[in-house]
Amino acid sequence: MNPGPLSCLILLPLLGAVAQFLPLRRGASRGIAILVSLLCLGLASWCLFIGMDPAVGGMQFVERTPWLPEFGIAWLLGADGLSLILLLLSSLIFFLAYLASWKEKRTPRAYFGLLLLVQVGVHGVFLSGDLFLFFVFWELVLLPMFFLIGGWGGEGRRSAAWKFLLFTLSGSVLFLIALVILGAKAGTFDIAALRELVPGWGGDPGWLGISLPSWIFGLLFLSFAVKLPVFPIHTWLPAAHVEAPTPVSVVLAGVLLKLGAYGMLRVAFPLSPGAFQAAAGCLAALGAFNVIYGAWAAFAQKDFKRMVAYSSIGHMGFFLIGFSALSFSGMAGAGLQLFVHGLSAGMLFLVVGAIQARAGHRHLDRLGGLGAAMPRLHALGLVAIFTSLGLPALAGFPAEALVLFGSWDAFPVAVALSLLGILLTGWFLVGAHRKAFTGPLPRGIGKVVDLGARETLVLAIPAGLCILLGLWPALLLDRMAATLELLRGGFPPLVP
Amino acid sequence: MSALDSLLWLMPEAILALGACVVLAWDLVFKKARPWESGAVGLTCLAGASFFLFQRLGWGEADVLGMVRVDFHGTLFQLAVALSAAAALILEMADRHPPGREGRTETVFLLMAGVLGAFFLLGTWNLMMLYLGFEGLGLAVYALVAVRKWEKDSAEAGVKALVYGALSSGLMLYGISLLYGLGGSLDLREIGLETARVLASGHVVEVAVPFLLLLAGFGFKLAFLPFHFWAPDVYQGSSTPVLSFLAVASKVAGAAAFLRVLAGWLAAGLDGGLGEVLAPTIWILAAIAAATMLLGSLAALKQKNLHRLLGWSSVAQGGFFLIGVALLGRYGFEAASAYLLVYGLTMIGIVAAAFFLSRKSGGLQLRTLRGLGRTHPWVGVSLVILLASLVGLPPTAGFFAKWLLLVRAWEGGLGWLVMVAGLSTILTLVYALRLARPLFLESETDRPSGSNLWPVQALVVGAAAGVVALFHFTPVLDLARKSVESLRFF
Amino acid sequence: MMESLPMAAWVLAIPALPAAAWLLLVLGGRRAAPAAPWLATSAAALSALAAWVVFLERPWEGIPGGIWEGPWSWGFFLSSGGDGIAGLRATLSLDAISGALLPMVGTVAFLVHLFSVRYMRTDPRPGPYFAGLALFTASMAGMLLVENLLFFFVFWELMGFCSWLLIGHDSLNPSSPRPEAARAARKAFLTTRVGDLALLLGMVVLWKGFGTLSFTELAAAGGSAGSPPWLLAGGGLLLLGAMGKSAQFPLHVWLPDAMEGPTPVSAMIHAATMVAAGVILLVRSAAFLPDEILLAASVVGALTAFFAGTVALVSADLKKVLAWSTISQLGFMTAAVGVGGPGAALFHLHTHGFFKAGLFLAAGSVILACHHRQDLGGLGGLRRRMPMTWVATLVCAAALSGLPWLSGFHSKEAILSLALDGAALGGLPALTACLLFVAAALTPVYMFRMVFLTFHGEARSTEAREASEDSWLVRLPLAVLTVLAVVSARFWLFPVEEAPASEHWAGVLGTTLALGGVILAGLLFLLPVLSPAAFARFFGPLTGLARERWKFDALYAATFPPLFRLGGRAVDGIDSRLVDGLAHGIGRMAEAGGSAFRKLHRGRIQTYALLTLAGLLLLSVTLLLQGEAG
Amino acid sequence: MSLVAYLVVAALLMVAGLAMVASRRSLIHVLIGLELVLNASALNFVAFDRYSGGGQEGQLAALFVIVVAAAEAALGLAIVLHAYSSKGSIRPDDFRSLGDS
Repeated sequence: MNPGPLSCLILLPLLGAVAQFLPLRRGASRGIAILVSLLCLGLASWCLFIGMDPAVGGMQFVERTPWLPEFGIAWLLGADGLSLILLLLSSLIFFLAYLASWKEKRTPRAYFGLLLLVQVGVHGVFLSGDLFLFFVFWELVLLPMFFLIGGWGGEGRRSAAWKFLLFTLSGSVLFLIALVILGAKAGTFDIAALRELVPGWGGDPGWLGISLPSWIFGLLFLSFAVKLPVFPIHTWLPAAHVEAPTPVSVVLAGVLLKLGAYGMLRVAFPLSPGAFQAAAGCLAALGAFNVIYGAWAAFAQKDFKRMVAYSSIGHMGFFLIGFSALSFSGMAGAGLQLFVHGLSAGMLFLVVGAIQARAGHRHLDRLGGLGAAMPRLHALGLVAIFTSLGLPALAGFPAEALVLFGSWDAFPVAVALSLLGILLTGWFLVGAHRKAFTGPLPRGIGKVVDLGARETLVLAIPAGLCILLGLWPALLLDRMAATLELLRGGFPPLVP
Repeated sequence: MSALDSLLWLMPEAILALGACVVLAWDLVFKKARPWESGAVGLTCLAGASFFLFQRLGWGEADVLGMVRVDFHGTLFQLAVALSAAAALILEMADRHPPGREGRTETVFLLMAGVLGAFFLLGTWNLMMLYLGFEGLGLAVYALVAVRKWEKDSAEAGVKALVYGALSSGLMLYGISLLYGLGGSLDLREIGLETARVLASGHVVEVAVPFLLLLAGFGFKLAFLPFHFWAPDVYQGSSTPVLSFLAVASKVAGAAAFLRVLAGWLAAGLDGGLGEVLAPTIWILAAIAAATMLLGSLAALKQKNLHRLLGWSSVAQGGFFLIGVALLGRYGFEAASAYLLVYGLTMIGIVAAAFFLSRKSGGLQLRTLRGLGRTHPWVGVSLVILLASLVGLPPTAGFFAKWLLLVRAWEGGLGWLVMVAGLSTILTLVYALRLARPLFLESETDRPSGSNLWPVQALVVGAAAGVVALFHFTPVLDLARKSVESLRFF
Repeated sequence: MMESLPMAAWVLAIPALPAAAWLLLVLGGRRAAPAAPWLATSAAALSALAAWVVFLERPWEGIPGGIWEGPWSWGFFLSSGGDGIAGLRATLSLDAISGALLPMVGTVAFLVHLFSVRYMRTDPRPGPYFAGLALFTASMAGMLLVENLLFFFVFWELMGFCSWLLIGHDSLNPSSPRPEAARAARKAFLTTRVGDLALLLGMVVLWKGFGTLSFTELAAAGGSAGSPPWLLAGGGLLLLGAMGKSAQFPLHVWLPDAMEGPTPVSAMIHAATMVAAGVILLVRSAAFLPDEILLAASVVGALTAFFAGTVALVSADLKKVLAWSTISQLGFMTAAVGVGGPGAALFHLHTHGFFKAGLFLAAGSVILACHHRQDLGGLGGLRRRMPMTWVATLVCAAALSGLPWLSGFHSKEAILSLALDGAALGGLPALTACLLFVAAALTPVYMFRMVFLTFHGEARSTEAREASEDSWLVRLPLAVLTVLAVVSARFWLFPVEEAPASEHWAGVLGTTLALGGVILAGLLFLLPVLSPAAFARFFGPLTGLARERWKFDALYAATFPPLFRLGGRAVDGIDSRLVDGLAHGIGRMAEAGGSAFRKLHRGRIQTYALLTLAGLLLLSVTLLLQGEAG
Repeated sequence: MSLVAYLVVAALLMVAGLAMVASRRSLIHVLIGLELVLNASALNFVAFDRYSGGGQEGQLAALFVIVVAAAEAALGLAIVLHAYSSKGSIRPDDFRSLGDS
């Protein structure tokens, strides 16, 4: 087999992870991780901006090696606009996470090895053209993440790790059941082939009175909804995000949530568009509910990190609204939202991490005055906060605007309600800014040092991207457009 | 077939029988024999037997001396039993005995006798032969459990294994006698034909009662509900090497034999279009499978003793195997066989890792394992991989095996069983991680430094590498397919 | 296209230079701080220069449609193709409205920059301050230079961000941070954001209805649309957006609090940028807004003009008086659009920009001189010590009051005459006119009250006694703005609507009211003829109501934050108790099941045997029953 | 006598054996119960061989059963002896240190 760029994107972090078994000197672990992620970042950028043909919607750079032909399982990799954009995001986020873990002292080999394994899984999910392979990579994320949260987390890491594991695994089991059904019925796992095949099973009596495509959609959707996450199966998120160490929170929010969204876009919807359309109204309502619920829950938080964690739930609600409208604009907005939320949530976690590292805690009522003491953190934090609350000229706005415009036809009420969520998001984020950055420094906090060069770099890269994308969202949307059109597959936008 | 030919066909059995005698005699002959010597003899015999078994895999099929059947299925699982017994033997040799009791002769002999029993259990269509093999294996196991007189729980474990085992084998024997009455022969194939006739005439009870009695026997070996009661207690009370033999060799032998019996007995009926009549059988097996998976995993959740946890886990895994059995068809058996092979490999590794860890920590409580994964990363990481395989997480062979079973179950219309299996997978991961988590996420400083135990480490790492390598599932699937095909009745 | 390139460069320079200054300051960080004042100021100066060049060239004239478009067009969401909202393209475009307003914006912004150089000399964070000002300037210019509602909204929001940043500037002062500034900034941001989100939704509705967001196309399509419900909804939302930005009742609460920002920032917000955006939006959409919405605008505007005037009458703070006067004047503009005079509204915006900037900078000068003393009770007698400031305040206040020959007279007269014209219809338009005239009468009273209390009489504090004029950086902007307050009506080029019926009446009536107001203020506060206290008693509880801003702030403070906090606590409680509890409950159920099952395994071998036999019996019964059933 | 009679006797033997296993308070009695179970099967074999079988398979089987029963009894007694020496009791209920609490 001649590994193409996509295989390299998976093998590189895998090699990095295996290399952690070597007797390394202190510091070599992070060196390997950073090197690997830089290579991945370069490769992903090359694929996205130079290698791929943006006019083609389908899979490119395809690699196919048979694996278990009897069940139609193959090592099938491919990438299109959507997956490459998410790949760019994830390789960037991992790079930032490794940089942010520069000072990790507790068994760095294990730490970086596990993170690299997570990266393998994430890249694999984004690049799999075979559903079986998709699941394999999907599951690969589970255990390393459990150990990362449980091993390097904060006070409540134990229960947070369990919660993460149980929720995610329950989702995986549903996915597994869908795979079982497909294995029994389809004879192939090529997602493109399944897309032709599965909708044709509508006539099948199915099981318990529900048709097979609906079963598959329901199982897959639920399994992805856990990761997204969607109310009421979101409670793992605040726990995990809060307890995880900062770089891991960044990865969780920046990349892992995107796996669920990507699964919905790439698998759940194409395999059973009929069931999706039937459920679209509920999904949009769920999305709007998530937006408000997440924002409102965040509103009540005193712990800065917890607040950021809940805000993720709200942001992912926008994805759901835009996606279920099935209009080009809505889906483009949903896709962009994924990228943007990766940046903004990642940045917010980094900001909270920087605050915690200096103040020793992150309780908003006991913070203050950091803006004057740390102008760099303040400036970069502003970008994060205002991207997150959807200020135009930053990347959050084009995404949310596309969602709102694209979904109005189908779900006017959901769109109108979600505005309340935007208002609340603005409220609590500006309020958090006020509490943390303005006013006098509380007495408990001694001398604070502004961000060093490395920390600045970690925040400045996503901040720059937020501004760039806010002014020029076409940079990514151009790459995604053909893929989204193909995904929609000629489905007319939903109109009630 | 001449006697010489027969001997050639039965070379592995012969080697084992002879080897067992040699082991018994060794200490008598060589007065100053070292403790490890008998083990070495045993290992050599097992290696020789395995070699011939491996050869025999390619030899095709034969009925030897009218009683012994050589075919791919039997040979394959005999090989599996031999190898897993070898693993148990390695653990036994690595184990530390109290002064004055260094000799391993009894254990080695009993292991070999058990393997010999398993060979006959696996290689016959004759019910009496089957029963003899069953009892041979069983008696060896009872003795093995009780043989460490210096360990305080050995007597209780022995009593429980004996009473419970003898009870269920007695029930099975009663079932065999009824089958003899039904078919007028002890040859399963003939009984099968007669059974098909009986079933076709609508008499269900004549088949149902012996079926249930046979179920009791195999239920004991496989420890599925409601015949599982002995397993946690006996696992808890036995030494880790014996646990390895119980959980792998004995269990794999029983399971494979169960497949053979069901295939031989019921296939004729199934081929004759009696699926309708057998539907309740399928239903009952599926119900047992579901209950076993679910309750076994539930009971494993809060265990604190490593052996007992493994016992319950082994119970639950038996339930998964039963999914394939319950389908009563070629594809189901195929999946069950594949699962069995993967389970065997996984469990060898897990028990070896447990042995290693308990030796290092000097205890069998989960909490004594704290931090061992950090000091022994190879074993720790391997154990996590093996546990992932046990749970059925990719990228391990366990995932494929489980997935295949569930696919077959869905095809067989047992959708609800798929759901139950999914649920119990979640529980499985929970108890698996309760085992793995303290290895890495907690730390303990004071520990006696033990010997390096490298063969055990190699066993663990090798098994882990195996389950990862077999994620390329084709070889396992091929073996399983060939073995089920060799049962001829589908 | 080629020959318009130099013009395009001039046009582009207006927003691009301040934007570039912002970028340099942001990237430069602390190293750029010493250069920040002059960098931003020179960028603002060049931007203003470009604005004047463009103003004099008038490139939009002679082009069909009256819109000059830059040679670049820029696909925002998709660089090419795309249908629906994703296909939107941005262009640099200039029409009479933007052309008319740009010089005012540029000039005022430049003067504010200049003033800030002195005003913020001791501020420890000049970098962020001037970066904010530059971005503010750039956003305002950018907002005027796009003709698509969506991009308009982008700059609109950026201004909201800048005002938040600058109002809260003092809260980040490392040595003496003022938490009130942060609170005021948050209040400003959130209150305007309510309007902004309404505008966003309105945009979505209009997009659905018209299929376009270009102002020109909207105007063209709007004429024949009538007033279907969606247009009413969209228009109403749009009006709400404008009300938030332009601080119209009931979304006005943020503007007085915004006085927490440094005084030049107030000048910026009140004169040239932020609050102007709402009026500009209304003017630009007047062509397609249905009559009902316009009527609503006129009523809201008139009500605001009156109500803010009453509050200004009793404000005890120099800057607060100015803030309330701004709200009142913005009410005039909003009402002007409502009564069919978008041109008049713009005209007033234009003149108001100059004299309100002058007033604020003069107030800044006073505050600077009096070491941040700004309560009217502590000032007084500054006329002699600060003659320059006094003249500027006097002229600008006169202009604001609408005294003849000054710029404010012309623009206010245009609005009043239009209102009077409409009043003939009776009903709400008549009410509008009444309120506007009352508000016009209140204007001179509160303005000259402020002038007299600040500059005349005795100095009432040490700071006031020791005050003196500051450097040229303060005096130059004041001088320029004073001149402009007089003459700015002369260089207004956008057509102002004629109200033939009542043109003269309105002028006469307005002048009379203004003069009367000045005299009343003089009698009350300059000459001890009438007692202000007696006056206050005469109006009884109304005075108290006005002092408490008609209780709206209290009402909002008592409703929205507690309501939202309650909601937050409720959701949080549901999340941690119910939703999470459900998950935990499932876990506990599993554990309970496990332990119940484990209870069967207590170690008695004979119990095991019995249980096994019972199980076997159960199995046989089931199997036989199943068999029978089958 | 008919086959049924033998079968009934065997079944009774079987039930008696099971009852002993489940209820007797001594491990020796439990072992005897186990022997009864085996003997029930042996009786079945012989009876079936006599009434319906052709060759001597059933009788051979019965012989094998006797052998197995002997082996089982021997091993059983050995284990019981070991149990007695370690616990000092052969009451089945005294063996419950292994088990879930």
